[in-house]
Amino acid sequence: MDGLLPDLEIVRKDFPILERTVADGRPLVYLDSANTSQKPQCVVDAMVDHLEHHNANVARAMHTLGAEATEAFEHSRDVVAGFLHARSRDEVVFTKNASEALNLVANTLAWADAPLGVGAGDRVVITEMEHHSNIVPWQLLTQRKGAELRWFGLTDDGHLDLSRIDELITPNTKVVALTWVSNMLGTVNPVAEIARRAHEVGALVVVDASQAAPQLPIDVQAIDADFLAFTGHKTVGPTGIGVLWGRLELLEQLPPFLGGGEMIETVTMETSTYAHPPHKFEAGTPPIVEAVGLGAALTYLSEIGLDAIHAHEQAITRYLLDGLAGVEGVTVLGPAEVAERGGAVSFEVAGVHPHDVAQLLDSRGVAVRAGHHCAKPAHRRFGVQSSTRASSYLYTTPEEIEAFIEALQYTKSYFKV
Amino acid sequence: MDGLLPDLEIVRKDFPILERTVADGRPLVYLDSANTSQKPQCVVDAMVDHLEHHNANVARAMHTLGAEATEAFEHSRDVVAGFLHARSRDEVVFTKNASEALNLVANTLAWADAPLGVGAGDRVVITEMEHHSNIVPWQLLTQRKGAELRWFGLTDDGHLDLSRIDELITPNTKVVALTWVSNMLGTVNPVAEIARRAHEVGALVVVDASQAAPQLPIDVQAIDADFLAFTGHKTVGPTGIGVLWGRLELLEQLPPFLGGGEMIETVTMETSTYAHPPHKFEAGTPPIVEAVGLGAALTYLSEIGLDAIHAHEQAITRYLLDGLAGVEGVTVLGPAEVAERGGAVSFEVAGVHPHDVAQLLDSRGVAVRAGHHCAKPAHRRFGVQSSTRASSYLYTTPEEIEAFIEALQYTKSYFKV
Amino acid sequence: MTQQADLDAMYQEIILDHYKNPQHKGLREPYEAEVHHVNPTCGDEVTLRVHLSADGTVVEDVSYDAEGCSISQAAASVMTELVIGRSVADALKLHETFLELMQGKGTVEPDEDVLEDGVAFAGVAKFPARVKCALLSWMAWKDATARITSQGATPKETS
Amino acid sequence: MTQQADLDAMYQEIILDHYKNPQHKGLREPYEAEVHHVNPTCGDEVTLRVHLSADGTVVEDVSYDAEGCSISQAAASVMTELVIGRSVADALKLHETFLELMQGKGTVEPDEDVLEDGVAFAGVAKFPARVKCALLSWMAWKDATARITSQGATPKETS
Ligand SMILES: Cc1ncc(COP(=O)(O)O)c(C=O)c1O
Ligand SMILES: Cc1ncc(COP(=O)(O)O)c(C=O)c1O
Repeated sequence: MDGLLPDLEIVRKDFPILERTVADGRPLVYLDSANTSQKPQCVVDAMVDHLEHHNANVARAMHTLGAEATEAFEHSRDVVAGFLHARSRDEVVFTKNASEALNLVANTLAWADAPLGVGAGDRVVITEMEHHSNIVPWQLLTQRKGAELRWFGLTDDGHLDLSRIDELITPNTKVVALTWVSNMLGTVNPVAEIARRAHEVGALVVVDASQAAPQLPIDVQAIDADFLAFTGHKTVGPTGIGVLWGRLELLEQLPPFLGGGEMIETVTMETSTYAHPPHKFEAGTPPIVEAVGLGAALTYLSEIGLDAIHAHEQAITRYLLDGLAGVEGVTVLGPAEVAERGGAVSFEVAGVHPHDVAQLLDSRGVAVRAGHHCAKPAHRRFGVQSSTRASSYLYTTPEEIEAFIEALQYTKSYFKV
Repeated sequence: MDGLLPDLEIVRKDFPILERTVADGRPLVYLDSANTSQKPQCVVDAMVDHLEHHNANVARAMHTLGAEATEAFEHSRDVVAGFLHARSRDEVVFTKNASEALNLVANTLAWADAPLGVGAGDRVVITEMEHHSNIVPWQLLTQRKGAELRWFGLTDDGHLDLSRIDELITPNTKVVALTWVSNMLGTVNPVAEIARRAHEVGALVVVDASQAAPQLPIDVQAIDADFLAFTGHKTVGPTGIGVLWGRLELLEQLPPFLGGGEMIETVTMETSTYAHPPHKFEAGTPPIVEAVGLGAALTYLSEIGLDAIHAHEQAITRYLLDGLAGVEGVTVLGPAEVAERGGAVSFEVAGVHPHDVAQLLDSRGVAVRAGHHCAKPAHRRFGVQSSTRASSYLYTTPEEIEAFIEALQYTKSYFKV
Repeated sequence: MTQQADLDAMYQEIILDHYKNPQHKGLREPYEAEVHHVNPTCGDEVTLRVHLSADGTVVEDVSYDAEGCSISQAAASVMTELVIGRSVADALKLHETFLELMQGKGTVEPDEDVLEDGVAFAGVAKFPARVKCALLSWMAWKDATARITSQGATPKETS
Repeated sequence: MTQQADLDAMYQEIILDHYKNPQHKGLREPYEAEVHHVNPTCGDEVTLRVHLSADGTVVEDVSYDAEGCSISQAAASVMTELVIGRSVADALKLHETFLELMQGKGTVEPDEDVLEDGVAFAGVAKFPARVKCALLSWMAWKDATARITSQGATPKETS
């Protein structure tokens, strides 16, 4: 099969969990990577080494362990900056996940003074395919500040409906927040083009790269975003860490988010002054061992190469879509063309509820997600309440796709549809 | 020595990092546990086992790995609820650290409606010995909402000055936020007594238990707090996780903090409804492997016994205070009586700056903290800009205290004071 | 037991029958309370109406509109069969018994004389992620009933 | 090198001398800019004033009040010795040279003809946590100087 990672079997050996068996001894077929990815040994080892040999608090500790921990932590910031092609390492803020990163932007825009602050009469534009984590923060912001929330609708084939972009992105638009790759439909959005239009009216562009970071090369300068968020656990890193990248001059201007240790310059009982970005937005002890893990994870992905990973995802996704096309009663939601999509494929099976599909697949060792995938509005748009989603990653093999399709046929026979 | 953990040598073997050497082969003497604690093997192993065998996203995944991960994650919530003697597991919210937990309360009180919300004319009371993480959130809240910030001063021997409590805690006081144990002075505060006074005027009581949780048995019902925060990395758990405990009826009434996946009930593009606590406050993928580590950590501490750990801390701290008393030119900040304090001891050395003290101690393998320990106001209160802090924990031995005192003598001779 | 056997124990014929032919489905009048419950994780939803006797002691009718998996749909169907026509007190006791069965992780032996078709859900108890599905409509029923008895609500009819 | 040797290389006699007898310390007039810099981690602080010649090309005076460790105190003292009386352009070049030395992790060989007593800080470069200490007053000086040259500020005297 063209496009597969050349050393796929070696890559798989890097992921200890793939040797697990489930469901009466069947090998695990993990097709839930858009939900969370599995971790290579090098990430686990980096975390263990840190905990067993270098653990200390960072920035504030001047002893040997403190210096080692600080160096490891800040090294990961460099790795992230490189991964995103950021202008400066100071543009990289560590958060607990992508959701916090997006909320950080929405919250500081609630408290910011003009011209950044969002207030009555201002507009925030999102899209109907956003993950709840890129919807609810903007609902809270606009509701609390008396601003207006609008959104791009979707075309029947799962793309953003850009036909009314001029009505949507207006001079009073302060923020355009959108996902780069949809976690439900798989759609890859034209973020650079939308950023260009948003900047014409002076709006800030917030890109949710939670699904893009694992599978596409990212260059924040090339897409000309103002803020970009992603999450560690989907890029073969640990939970407990996410990243907000922001243009430095914006991070400088925004008010603080959480207050506390490490984000200050000086504190009196009456008032405080704040450190410069990124520390200004990192109150309290940061996710240290998680940053170490994330640094190892992004280094691992970069060594394999994001282009190679993307090609692999495309090949596997094409195979998956072809396989699904051969199963009667299956309807795929989202773009039919693999070139326009990422590696998450949501579908319906006529007559069997997604829960039951997932349950039956699980009994065959195949792990998929069933439900609304934190994208209720996108499901509603396509007239469904929930769906089943199979999502591959760099460790997914064609044989696993075959096992999945076979299990799907079995599911249909089990439920006699 | 009375009070030491009976199996101290065995306990030490649980902590792999204690076998490390630093500074030209000297054994590590880690006296920076109030900054962050070291991790026992069982915590590292629990995390590794999770990452290598059970890693999946929680709540939303219905496959085998998802069920295992969810069970492990929610089991840790039970462990925390037990550790705190909470009425219900639903009162336990996982955050990224103690700082986020405290900010969560301050932020939701900014957006809450009456009667919970804090607005113009309301008062928030804190203390002069707070960590910055329990000062800055309240400064931001009161500044943003036009409320008033007041604080308990400190007596010369490092206690809260309660003499003017009636002037401080007034009918317009909405929140009293204070630390249970000071991270700088070591002082143990009468939280139950202050909670009683605060409740007489209807104020909410927020307890920062970041330094209490590692070394005192905690019973949120006995002290009658409304909210209590602590942080995983100081209780032999990993970074990236903290806990906010809150009374269920309060958590029910507060508006959401961060918006996103998992904290919703239903989402439309226009508006959303929210899940019940604790999920309402846990937007996005939670710190899963971190919760697993924290569960193992608190189980470990509980098995040794918080009473035994407290006794150990008292014995070691007494020995440390005695040792310091024998070094000329050393002034200890905070209570002289060990019964009134926790295991963090800050001090000055006449003629040598804390930075230089820490540097010299480090060259002897002794890790202490130097600086303002995120408690600038408390330092200012005692007329110092910074101090050196030695803080022990359940793995600290009397011999380590001796090594520390010896290194301190060496420091003085090095700087010829 | 193998997981395959567990699976077959969950997807009993009775459950699949109720799934394909749900009883008492559709929203009816009169009713004194209507509630809408959601399983936030998967999105399963139920809108459910309860009609009690004038003195509030007997479950006269339970009607519902639900979207969800086989387990949640079958549970709604079986639940209505069990509670309609029963005294509120008995129905609440039935709910308790069903709850115990569901939370027993497969260790509770169900009594067919009491739970009737409800015994078919015994197998669900081994799948923690699915217990919520089986309980969704029961919770909705209990909630609606509590609203009526606490508020002394009078029957509603659309005008 | 052993860490002990590294330590001795950092705490040179010259540094300890400057620490105990800081040069040019105390706030003086006239000055065109005063800045206050803090090391957020440890709390070390410096208040620093710069007085340039009327045409803004020569560093006439630098005065300061500082609280901090031996390294930060000695650095302030050495810095003033180096820049006072020099052209702004030369002083900025010196700052660059010192910065390179500090960020070189111990690999940069300092030139005593250029840095004078500043060479004593070569040993600090091996202690990343202390580099900030050595740079605090230099950063403050650069900041204050930039404020004057960018704003064309005129001398201030307290009335
Ligand atoms: C008393 C106290 N409160 C709050 C904190 C903040 O904890 P964290 O940095 O984990 O948020 C700390 C520790 O740094 C502390 O000692
Ligand atoms: C597109 C998208 N945005 C945001 C998120 C939120 O990420 P996290 O749950 O790590 O905050 C996810 C994943 O859950 C996602 O797929």
